[in-house]
This record gives sequence, structure tokens and C-alpha cells, in this order.
Amino acid sequence: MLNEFMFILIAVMILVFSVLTVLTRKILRAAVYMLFVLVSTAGLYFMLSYNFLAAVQLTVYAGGIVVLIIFSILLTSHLSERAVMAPFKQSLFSALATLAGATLTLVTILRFSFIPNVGADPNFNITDVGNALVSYNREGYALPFEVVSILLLAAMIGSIVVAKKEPTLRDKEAKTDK
Amino acid sequence: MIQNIPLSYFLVISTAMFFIGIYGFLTRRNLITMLMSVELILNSVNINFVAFNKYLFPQHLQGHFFMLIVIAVAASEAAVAIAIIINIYRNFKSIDVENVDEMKF
Amino acid sequence: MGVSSKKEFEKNDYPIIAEYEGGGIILAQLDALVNWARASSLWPLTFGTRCCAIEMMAAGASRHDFARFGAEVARATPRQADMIIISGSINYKMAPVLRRLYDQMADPKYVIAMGACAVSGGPFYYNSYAIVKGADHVIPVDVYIPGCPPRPEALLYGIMQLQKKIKKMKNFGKVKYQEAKPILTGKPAL
Amino acid sequence: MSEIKEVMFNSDRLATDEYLVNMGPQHPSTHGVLRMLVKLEGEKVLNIQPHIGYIHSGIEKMCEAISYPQIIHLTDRMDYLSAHMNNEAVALCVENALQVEVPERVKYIRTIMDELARLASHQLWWCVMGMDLGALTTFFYGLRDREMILDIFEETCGARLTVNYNLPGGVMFDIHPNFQKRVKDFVTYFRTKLPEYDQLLSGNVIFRERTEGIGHLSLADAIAYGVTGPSGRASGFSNDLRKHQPYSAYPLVKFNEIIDHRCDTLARYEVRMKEMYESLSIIEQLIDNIPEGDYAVKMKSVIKLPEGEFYQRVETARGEFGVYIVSDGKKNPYRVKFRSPGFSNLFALNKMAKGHKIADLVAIMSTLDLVIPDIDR
Amino acid sequence: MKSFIEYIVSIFKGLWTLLIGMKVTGKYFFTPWKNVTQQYPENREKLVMFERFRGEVIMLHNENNEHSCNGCGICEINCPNGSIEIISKSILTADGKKKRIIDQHIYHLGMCTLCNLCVKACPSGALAMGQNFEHAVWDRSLLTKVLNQEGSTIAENVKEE
Amino acid sequence: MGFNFYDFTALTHNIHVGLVEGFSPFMATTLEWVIVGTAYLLFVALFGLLLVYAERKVCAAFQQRLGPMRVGYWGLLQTIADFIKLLMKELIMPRKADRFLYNLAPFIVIIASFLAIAVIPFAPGLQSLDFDIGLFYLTSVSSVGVIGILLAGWSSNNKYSLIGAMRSGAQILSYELSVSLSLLTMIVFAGSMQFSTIVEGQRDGWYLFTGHIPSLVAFIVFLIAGTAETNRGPFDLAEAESELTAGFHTEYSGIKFAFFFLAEYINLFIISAVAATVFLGGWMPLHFGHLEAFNHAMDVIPPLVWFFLKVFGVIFIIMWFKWTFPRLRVDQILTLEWKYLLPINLINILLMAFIVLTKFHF
Amino acid sequence: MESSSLLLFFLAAITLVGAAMVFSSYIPPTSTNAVKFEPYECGIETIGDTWLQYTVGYYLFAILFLIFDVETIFLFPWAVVMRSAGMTGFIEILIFFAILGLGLFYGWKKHALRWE
Ligand code: SF4
Ligand code: SF4
Ligand code: SF4
Repeated sequence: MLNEFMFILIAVMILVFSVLTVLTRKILRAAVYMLFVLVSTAGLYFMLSYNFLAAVQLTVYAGGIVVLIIFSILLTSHLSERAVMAPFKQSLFSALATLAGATLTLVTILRFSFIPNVGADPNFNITDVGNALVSYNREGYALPFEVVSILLLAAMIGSIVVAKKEPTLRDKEAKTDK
Repeated sequence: MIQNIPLSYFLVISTAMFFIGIYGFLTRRNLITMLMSVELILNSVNINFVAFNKYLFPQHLQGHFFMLIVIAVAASEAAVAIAIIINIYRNFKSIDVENVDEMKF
Repeated sequence: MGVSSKKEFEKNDYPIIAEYEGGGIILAQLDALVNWARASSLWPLTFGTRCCAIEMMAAGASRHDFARFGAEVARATPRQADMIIISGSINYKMAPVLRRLYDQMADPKYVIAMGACAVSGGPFYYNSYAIVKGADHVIPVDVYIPGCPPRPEALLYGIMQLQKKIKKMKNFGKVKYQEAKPILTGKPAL
Repeated sequence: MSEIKEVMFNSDRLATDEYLVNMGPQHPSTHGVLRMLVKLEGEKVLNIQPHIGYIHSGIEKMCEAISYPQIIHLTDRMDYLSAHMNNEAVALCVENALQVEVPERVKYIRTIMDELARLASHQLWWCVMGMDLGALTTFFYGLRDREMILDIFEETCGARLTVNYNLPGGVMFDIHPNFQKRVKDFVTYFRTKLPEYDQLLSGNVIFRERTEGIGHLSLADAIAYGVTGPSGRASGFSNDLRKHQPYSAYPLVKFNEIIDHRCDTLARYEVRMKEMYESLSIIEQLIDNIPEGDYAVKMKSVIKLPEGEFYQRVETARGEFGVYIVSDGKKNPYRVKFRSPGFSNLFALNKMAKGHKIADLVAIMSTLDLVIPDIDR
Repeated sequence: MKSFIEYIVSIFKGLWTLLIGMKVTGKYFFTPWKNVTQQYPENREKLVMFERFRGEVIMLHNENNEHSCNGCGICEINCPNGSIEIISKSILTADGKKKRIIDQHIYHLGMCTLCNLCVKACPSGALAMGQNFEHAVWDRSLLTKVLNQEGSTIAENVKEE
Repeated sequence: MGFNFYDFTALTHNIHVGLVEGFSPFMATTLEWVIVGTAYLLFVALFGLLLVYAERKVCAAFQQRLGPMRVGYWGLLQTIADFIKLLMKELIMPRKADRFLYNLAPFIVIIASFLAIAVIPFAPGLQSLDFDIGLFYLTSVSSVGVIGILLAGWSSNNKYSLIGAMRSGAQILSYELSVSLSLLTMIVFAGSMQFSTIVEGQRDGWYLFTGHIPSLVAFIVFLIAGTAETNRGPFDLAEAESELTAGFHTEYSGIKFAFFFLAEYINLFIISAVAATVFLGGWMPLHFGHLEAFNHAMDVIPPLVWFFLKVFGVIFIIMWFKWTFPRLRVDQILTLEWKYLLPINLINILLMAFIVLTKFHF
Repeated sequence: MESSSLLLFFLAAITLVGAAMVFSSYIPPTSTNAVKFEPYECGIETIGDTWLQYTVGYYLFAILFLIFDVETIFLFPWAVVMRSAGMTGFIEILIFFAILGLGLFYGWKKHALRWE
């Protein structure tokens, strides 16, 4: 009973807030709604008792990406500024297209009956995750682990290069002739 | 797995979220909100990974690690994207896609 | 020799604010509780203009320590402050600023006029063209502390007078707390 | 509204990333009601426009209507931290004009009082400086030690801050019998406390990081802006009037003029810290040999200055303080002008703080040791 | 390499200065009996002002309710900001002469700067500085005082104006 | 229901069993929730008030003063009066502010601290959540709090707030790294993130003592980073009074401001509790390897007392920092984190891993 | 049932804040005047817009933080098993750190770690 209640609560929150995220005209509010979506998703993971994933979701999405997005909104947008939406025709078209896609997918999903693997429901804990992470046999993920570091290195260097770029010629012009 | 909650519920949620994200991506004119829509899409994919892992292969960890990698990719993508967006903003004083057309040089 | 005057410590006990009339005993109790809380936690706005501000600082320092009254949490923003201690002269350029600060404070708010300048213009009463003759021309003042500058103890005494005044206020029942109107008594302005 | 326009015109333009912030009139860091219109780019200070007038009280004009002893009661209230020095400047000016020679005892008393007032002022400056930089405890230690000086003042003069102790021709009361003992107690006590000040603040790595190399004011600029007092001396500008134009008992004592050539905030800080030691030594030299004699010469009940112009300057805790009196022979002066150190020092702020962060602006401002009613009489 | 060593050394030096600072405050924390706080309203009985402390201007009255102010108004002139107002009245003395004596010596405590000039100027020594400092009131009009007590008279030995 | 001051496991278990037996499952859960929720609410409220009082007394003692004295005996009721007063104070809503976000900000800040406090083990059996990822969970939920600060600063339409919010946003973000990395060092040493395991692991000596130099370094780094994370002096430049009046909560009045205030103190408690648990053994009494007599003597003091003693010890040290040091400038804060603490931390983790590898620890 | 307890703490926090805020917005005295709800800026009207395009310096740190944050999520599982993993774990983390350290070093040399 509690389970259903919580699941429905979380599902409703996810859906409502993701709709709000794409519909609201205030950009910062969109970010906050997205935060709610992500936190609810973390709640979903908690319900599945994948605590580690839930915490990861919170750390990276809620504590990292959303903060970064909020930061950039603070830098680029005005408090009273409203996001420009696409013209009505385009929105309508996109809505129809997405609706069509969604219907198609949903029909496919609902027609297929998944057989859950009920028998084996071992509870993972963090040690198993860790062991899989450091081992390099068939079930191990040592290589992805190192590859991730290279990905992160690339992202770090990339963003430093982009962010530390000297102001362009146009920027300087703007400074002088405004 | 959660009692009384079939797997398809999760899939419905993630599908809805995915297409909401797509819709946002199509209709938004602001780079940051577009980025947010992309994050929604990635997030919906994560839900799928996790749910499949839990319901279908509970004794394996593939879903876990796929999700971790997706998150790492999402974070890196967000980092670089934000760096680019702010750079665009600094140069054009605007982050609307329309205005960025003139990014010729 | 001690304090020269033999006057009662508990002076000033004349009714300015009407006694509690009507209403249930519970309201009266609640009133007492709220008034006690307000009186015990007077957070001043960091506001000081002239020499009296130095004595205000001295009152907050180790020797006199108005933290004993719970008043050491000086807030720099008027939104969070409860009282404003006008320590020093207010001139015609400053008066709108003071008024604005006072207006921006959250209710309930109290004002202490510290020193001759804030009470009446003090040393600048007679010949100065710039000074407002008493801060109560600008904002309503609850307690006046004369002296130039008043000793830190005098400020503490003033705070105690303010506490006493707060404890007489009525918040519940029919009468809601109302912003006091400026009372202009004493020597008229030039 | 008009103000906004004025700003729009004054600042060349308001680009997106430059903006104006008001610091003051009610702001904890301005120690009074100075208003500064700060133009910032991010956290970087681009320009500072001090707006004064929020504490203007027309003292110079008021002085034209009152008698000379009454002027002293007003100079008390200008630079209230160096009240005694200000009063002495007026008293000396009147005495010079009347060519009255005050007794030796008065000179000694005045000098000791001067140095005590300087110490009290520097103590207050020290604790406020610490507070501005966020070390809140310094505030309490400084004021704790300052209370001892205030006790000395109160016992002898009758008031703690606005002492009103000088009169033309002497001082108002003779020193209290306890005076010498108290002063000596204080000197020994304070000599033990000063090293503590250093340990708490001066040596602290955060403090040094925040002050070293911040707010550079070159010697030429210091002279051009007329930055006097410890702030000027930290730029290598030798301007100590106690040395260059000694008055009262200063010719009789030995002390060093503290000069530093580093020109930054730390230098200004250290000059003041060292000056405290000098003040202690001056007091020690004088306190035991106060000569006997009158504490005031008898003046006429109505003091009238001869026609003419008179100028007298003294060294207050903040710098050079000058009194310029034009007399037309009546019992009121015709015109009085004060040269206050704070005014000149304040306007060097823009020069010093440009290009630094807002936090540095606060630090620089506190090393200038501004007293707003001194700037804006 | 050299800069690296400097970097390491700077960490330790910095930590050391921080510890020294903490020593100072710590010393005071652990010696609470050295606190200097005077608890004002509690210590009111024992609170002693310095004898020259200027709290307010008072007029000295002797046990017969006599003061020595003859209403000359010198204090009024000497006060820099008009805190004193002398209101005098004419009376007929016993020998039939008209005489102006003090009716009310009005003193505005709210304006007084406690500068001592009036006390110093008074030729008959009628004024003095009182040591009371607890003047805070709710209403400004209470700060205007009449210094000569009700029904008081001029002492015999005061010289006439 | 046996009540044992040394071990609350029986008590909490009995309550649970009693509820489950006496009521329907749904009712039992609800009742349990109400009980636990009320307990935590009371704890947070009272402990917050106590901490504010303690802070005021401690700072007074550092400054040779007395602190609150006149409200209640030795000022004990001071903070209660403050709380009632703040509750009875007008709430101001700036005209151009974004209403929704402006009101949301205190919620986010408080929720983050509440979720974090759930995993703190107070005593054996007195811990409501014992995740296997305890420490990680704690850092992750507390990282959400910064969003509240950013929103508060941005939505109140005030320059000072915006500057303050950006500063503290950058600061809290940066120092979060050091917090989690220094905790990581200890996780490497303990081999677990679960609070109960970590506490149990310190039966023979606290990790601070058994973990060699790396754990000492981690402790110092954690203290510094934790102080910064709670926005307390010398890192309080978000609300640097001398520059920005009150920082991000300049426009907040009354109870909304009180929540920021409260959250600061809950965070202070959380940081100290984590430090006490991870480095100082949590509720575990002070034990030394084989000194049986000594260990038994230490066991006499109940674990709850041990826990709070340690927490107050750490809180005291953090307060000591605040009342001694000048504030850092914003660029210095970032330099300290990125150029000092972060490299030190990374090397420290490697060192710790090496020590664990070579079994070179006690 | 750990996840439901989380909801409990969620609810507790929301109740606390919500109840106090609702109480506080109806009971205490209120007053309005012309300037009460204007932004506070030391008692002077604000000049220009209250919105500032604030320095770009901060967001670079947010980006770096995000990347290191992702790094920590991989470190946590590693740290738990470090004891049992032994040499393998150590070498893996050495490589991991070396690669990331490279990035940090690059940022340091590029002055990305210097706030301006
Ligand atoms: S009342 Fe006297 S001491 Fe106070 S501010 Fe005015 S002049 Fe200064
Ligand atoms: S008090 Fe003294 S000066 Fe004043 S009127 Fe009386 S006698 Fe004259
Ligand atoms: S003390 Fe000074 S201000 Fe006060 S009444 Fe006497 S002369 Fe006037």
C-alpha cells in the first residue's frame, strides 16, 4: 500500500515536473523543476533499493549538473526575463510528432510482457559494486573505470580551453563602441 | 523490485520523460533550456537501465555500470556545453539559438 | 559616592499604552509571552552616525556587554533587525535614508534615540542649518536617552526602558499592533 | 532620479558587466555614514565615488556664532576619537593669538592626554580593522584595553569620549590624584597586551595575505593627495608634526617618527602598531616629571582675539589637523576653517582601491582610519 | 622544485601562525574568571561613578531648600546650545524694593552636551554636575527640567546681581 | 520494554515490534513515522537552539564577556525568546522577487540538512537509517543545500544577495570536494561506508590515532573544508558583514531568515557529527588496544554521552576558528581549495591506500 | 524500509518549514509603505538594474567541481574495496589519479584555478 502510494507520488512528480520544465517560461524555474524531476528519480532508485545509484543521481545531477545550470542561468539570464518559445505552429508540430512517437513506443512497451526474474533478488551492496569496479575479468569494469578518467580529463581540458579563451575580436569591438 | 509495481510502469514513466525531453528540445529557443531537455532525455534512459537491471537481471551489475557511465557522459557533456554556452553569451550577449546563427567566424 | 539621585530605579511607570481591556485570559497570556520574547531579543541594526556610535560599540564590548540582554546579534540588514539605535545626529541629507531604513524594517520595530543629537539636535541644536532637531521628526522614537554621549550603562538603561515599554504592548485581541505616530513633544523645533 | 542620471553621465557607460553598488550610508564597513558609489566589474573595483554630506552639521558656520571656549565643545564632536588633540589645536591657536604662555604643567598634561587619546584611537582602529577583516574577537580585545584609557579620561576630565578638557589658557581641571598611578598601570598593562595583538592579527597568515601588496599609494600620490598621519607615513611621507613643528611638551621628549616605504595596507597597519609603542614611551618619559604649577592661566571671562588670521596645526591620530581662525576682534570668530586629515585621506581611496576586490576595499578603508564627522564637519 | 619546497613550507608556516592566533583566544577562553564584564543593572548598588563624572546639570540645594542662583543668566549665555533658559520674575522685597529673582531655571537635559561650561561660568556656584545617568524616558518632554526645586528660595549669603 | 542507556537497540526494536503487533501495518508505519518524525523535529529544533546559545556563550568567553545573561537563568531561554520573536515577525516579500523561488529556498536548505541528519548514529540503536553507502549518501544530500542558497540569492532581486549567493555557491561547491575526498581517505582505511561498521571498526582505537599521518591530514582537511561547507567564519564571506551586509539572505526576514540560520547550525552539527564518527569513533568510548582496565573504565560513560562530548568538542574547535581568524577573500578561498586542499587530498588518498596496502597501520 | 523513512524526513522538514511559514505569514503584525518592498541597499535607492551579469570566474569552478564530483562517485566504490583489492586496486587508482592529475595540472598551468 505504501509502496504503491509512494510510487504513484513519485511518478506523478516526475511527469508533472518534467512537463513544467519544458513549458515554463522562466528559465530558473525550469531548472528548479528539473531538480525536482531528478530528485524524484533518485527517489525511484531508492525505492528499487539501489541506494548507491540514488546517491549518485543526487550527487551528480542534483548537486552537480543542476547547480552548474543554475550558475550559468545566473550568469546569462535576467530575473524577469522570459524564455522565448517557438512559434505556435512549430510547437504544435513538435507536440504532434512527440505524441506520435510516444504512442508508438508506449504501445510497443505495453504489448510486450516482460517476465521479471522474481526468483533471484539478491540485494547488492556497495562492496559488490566496488569489486566489480576493480576487477578486470569478464564481470569486471576496470577498463571502463580508466576510460571514464580519460573522458573526464577530456571534458576538463575542453571546458578549460573553451572557458579560458580570450575575448574575441567582436567582444572587444562591443566594448569600445557601445 | 517493488511489489505490485510491474516493470512496464517504469518504462511508461521513462518513455513519457523521454518524449517530454524531445518536445522541449524541439520547442525551446534557449540553449540552456535545450541542455536541460537533453538532461531529461538522458535521465529517462537511466531509469530504463536501472529498471531493467532490477527486474530482469537482478544478479548482474550491467545496469549499474551503464548508468554510471551515462552519468559521467552527461556530466562531461553538461560541463563542456555550459562552457560553450557561456562563451557564446560573452560573445553575442544572447543565448538564443536564432541569434547564434551568425556564428560564422 | 554612589549614584547621586535617590530616584526609584523603576521610574517611568506611567501609562502611555492602554492597559489590556477585554479579551480572554489566554490572549493576555499569549500577549505576555510574545512581549517577553520580543523584549528579550532586541537585535539592533548596525547603524551609527557620530560619537555616540562609539559608545554604542563600547556598550557592546567586553566591559558592558549588551549581549547580556540578548542584543548582540547586530544585523546589517533592516529586514532582520528589531530596533534601530539612532546614535548620532541626523541631518537633512540623512533623514530620508533613515526613514527608508526604518520603513524597510519588518514589523514590529522599535527605535531608540541615543544621545542629545538624536533626542533634540543636541550640540547642533542652536546654530546649525543642517541637523534635524531630533530624530523623532523623521521616525517615531520609543525611548530617548539623553547625554552626550550617554554612558554605555545609560544605553543599557535605555534598552531596559524599551523592554518595559514593549512589555506593555498589546498584540492580540481587537487591537493589532500599530505603528506609532511620531510624538513631538518637548522643546519645539526652531 | 536625478542622481541616477548624474551617475549615467559621470560613468562613461553602464555596460552589462559593470555595475554600481552603494556602500553606505548605513553600512557596517564605513564606520559611520559615508556613502560610496562603487563601480564594480564582477568583484573588481573600477571606480569609487565617495559621497559625503550625510553627517554634515555645519560646524564651521556654527563657530562663527559662538565664543572661543564654546568652539572647543564643538571640535570635540568632529574627530571624536582624537577629541583631545582637536581641542588642543583650538586652544593653542587662541593662546598664540593672544600670546599667552601656558604653564609647563599644562603642556605636560596636554601631551600625556594627547598620547593617551592617540592610543585610544589606535586601539579602536585596530579592533575595527580586525572586525572589518572578519576577525571579530579583535574588536573586543581592543575595546577592553581602551576602557582603561577611558577610565583615566573620565576620572580626570569627567567624560569618556567628548572630554572637553582643554580651555584657552590651560585645562579645565587639575589632574586627578590617581592620574599618574593609573597611567603607569595602564602603560605596564598595555605593554603586555600589544604583543598579543601582534600574535592575534599581525602575524596571522590570512591577515598578511589580505593586506600585503594591497592598496598601493606611492609617495608622490600621498603628497599630491595630502595624505597625512600614519597613512601618509606608510608611504614614506615624513609628516609628523610632533617632530616637524613641535608643540606643547613634544620638544622635550625623544621618540621616533615611524616611516615605512612599503606603501601598502600592511605598511599602514604596521606604522600604527609601532606608533602605539612610541606613544607608550612618550607617556613613560613624561608621566613621572609633571612639574608643579597652575593648571590654567587666568583668562578674561570673555575672550576676544585681536584682528587677524591665525593658524595652528597639530598631529592627531589620523594626521594633520589645522585650525584657521579669522578674527575681527569680536568675541566670536569671523570665520573658522578646519583642515581635517580624514578629508584628504578619503580621496586617496579611489587611487588605492582601483583594481582590487571589494573585500580589499574594506581593508583599505579601514587602514585609512576614517572618522566620518571629521571628513564632513 | 624550489617553488615546490616553498609551497610546502608556506603551508606549515601558515598553519603555525594560525595556531598562535588560536593560542591567544584560547588563553582567554580558558580563564573565564578574568572576564571584565560589569553587569550593569545587577551591580547598580555598587556602581560608583568617578567623582568628576558629568551626568547632568543639577542645582545645589541645602537642607533648607535654598539654592544660590540669583538669576544672573550667565550660564544661559555660556551654554553653547541653549540648553538653559532662565525665567525670572519680579518680587517686592520686604523693604518695598522691586527685585528680579529666579522663577524657573529651565534645563533641557535632552540637548545638554554636558560640557561643564555653565558650571564653570556660574559666578555663585549654584550649579554642579550630577552623577545620575539613568535618564532614558519614553517621552521627550520629560527631559525638560526645572532645576530650582519647588518652593526653594535663594540662600541668604548669595551676592546680589 | 527494557530501557538501557548503553544500548538503544532493544528500546527501538521493542517500540517497533509493539507497534507492528498492536496495529495494522499501515497504521504501524504511520505511527512510527509520527514518533520518529516528532523526535527528529524536536531534536533539530532544540539542538539548533542549544547550539545558537552555545555559540553565543562560547564567543562571549573568547571575548572575555558573559554573553546572554538576563533571559532565564544564565540566559538559557535567550534563544527560545529569539525563536518566538522571529516567529512573530513580519515576513517581507520584495516586490520584484520571484515569489515561488524566494519561498522555496529555505525549504531546500532545510530539507537537505534534514535528510543528512537521518544517517547520523547517535548511540547504538539510535540511528534511523543505516545505509551501506552512509557517508556517500550524506555528502550527496548535503550537496543539494547549495541550490537553496543560490536560489535565495538570485530570487530576492538584490545586488548584495546575488553577489553573496554566487560567492557561497562557488565556495560550498569547491569545498564539498574536499569534504568527500577527506572522507574517502577514511573509507579506504575503514573499508566501509556504513556508519555502524565504521563505528564498530574503532573499537580498538579511534581512526584518528590508528590511521597514521594520512588520517591526521584528512582530519585537518575535513575540519577546514567542513567549516567552509557550513559557511562559517573564516569562510563566512557569503554573509561578510563588512562588505555585503548579510549576503544571500539580505532580503529575508523573520522566520525565513531563521531557517537559514537554523540550517547553518544543523549543518554545523552534521559536520561535527561526521567528524566525530569517522575520526573520533562516534559513540564508541575511548579504547586503547589492550589496556583492559582503562577500556572498562571508559565503558562506564554511556555512548550517547561520548557521542555528544565528541560532537561538542569538534563544534568547539570550529567555533574557535570562527572567533579567531580574519575572513579570507573570495579568490583566496578558491585558491586554498583548488591549489592546496585538493592536491593534498589526492596525495593523501594515495598515501592511505599505500598504507592499507602495506598493512602499515596500527 | 529505508526509502519510506527518507520520505519521512522529507515530510518532517516540509512540515517544519511550511507550518512555521504559514503561521508566520498570518499572525504577526504587518504594515506597508511605499518603500518597504523595494530592494535594500544601505538606505539608498538602487542604481540601475539589480541583476548583475556576474563574473565569469565562478562558473569555471562549478565545471571543475562537476568533473571532480563525477570522479568521486567512482572513487567511493573503489575505496570500500581497497582493502580486499590490494595491489590491483592501488595500481588502478594510481592510473586514474595520474590521468586526472594531469587535468588538474593543466588547469593550474592555464591559470584556470586562479579566480579573477
Ligand atoms: S549626542 Fe553628543 S556624543 Fe552623541 S552623537 Fe551627538 S554630539 Fe556626539
Ligand atoms: S545658575 Fe549661576 S549663572 Fe546661572 S543664573 Fe543662576 S547664578 Fe547665574
Ligand atoms: S553643560 Fe554645557 S550644554 Fe549643558 S547646560 Fe551646561 S553649558 Fe549647556
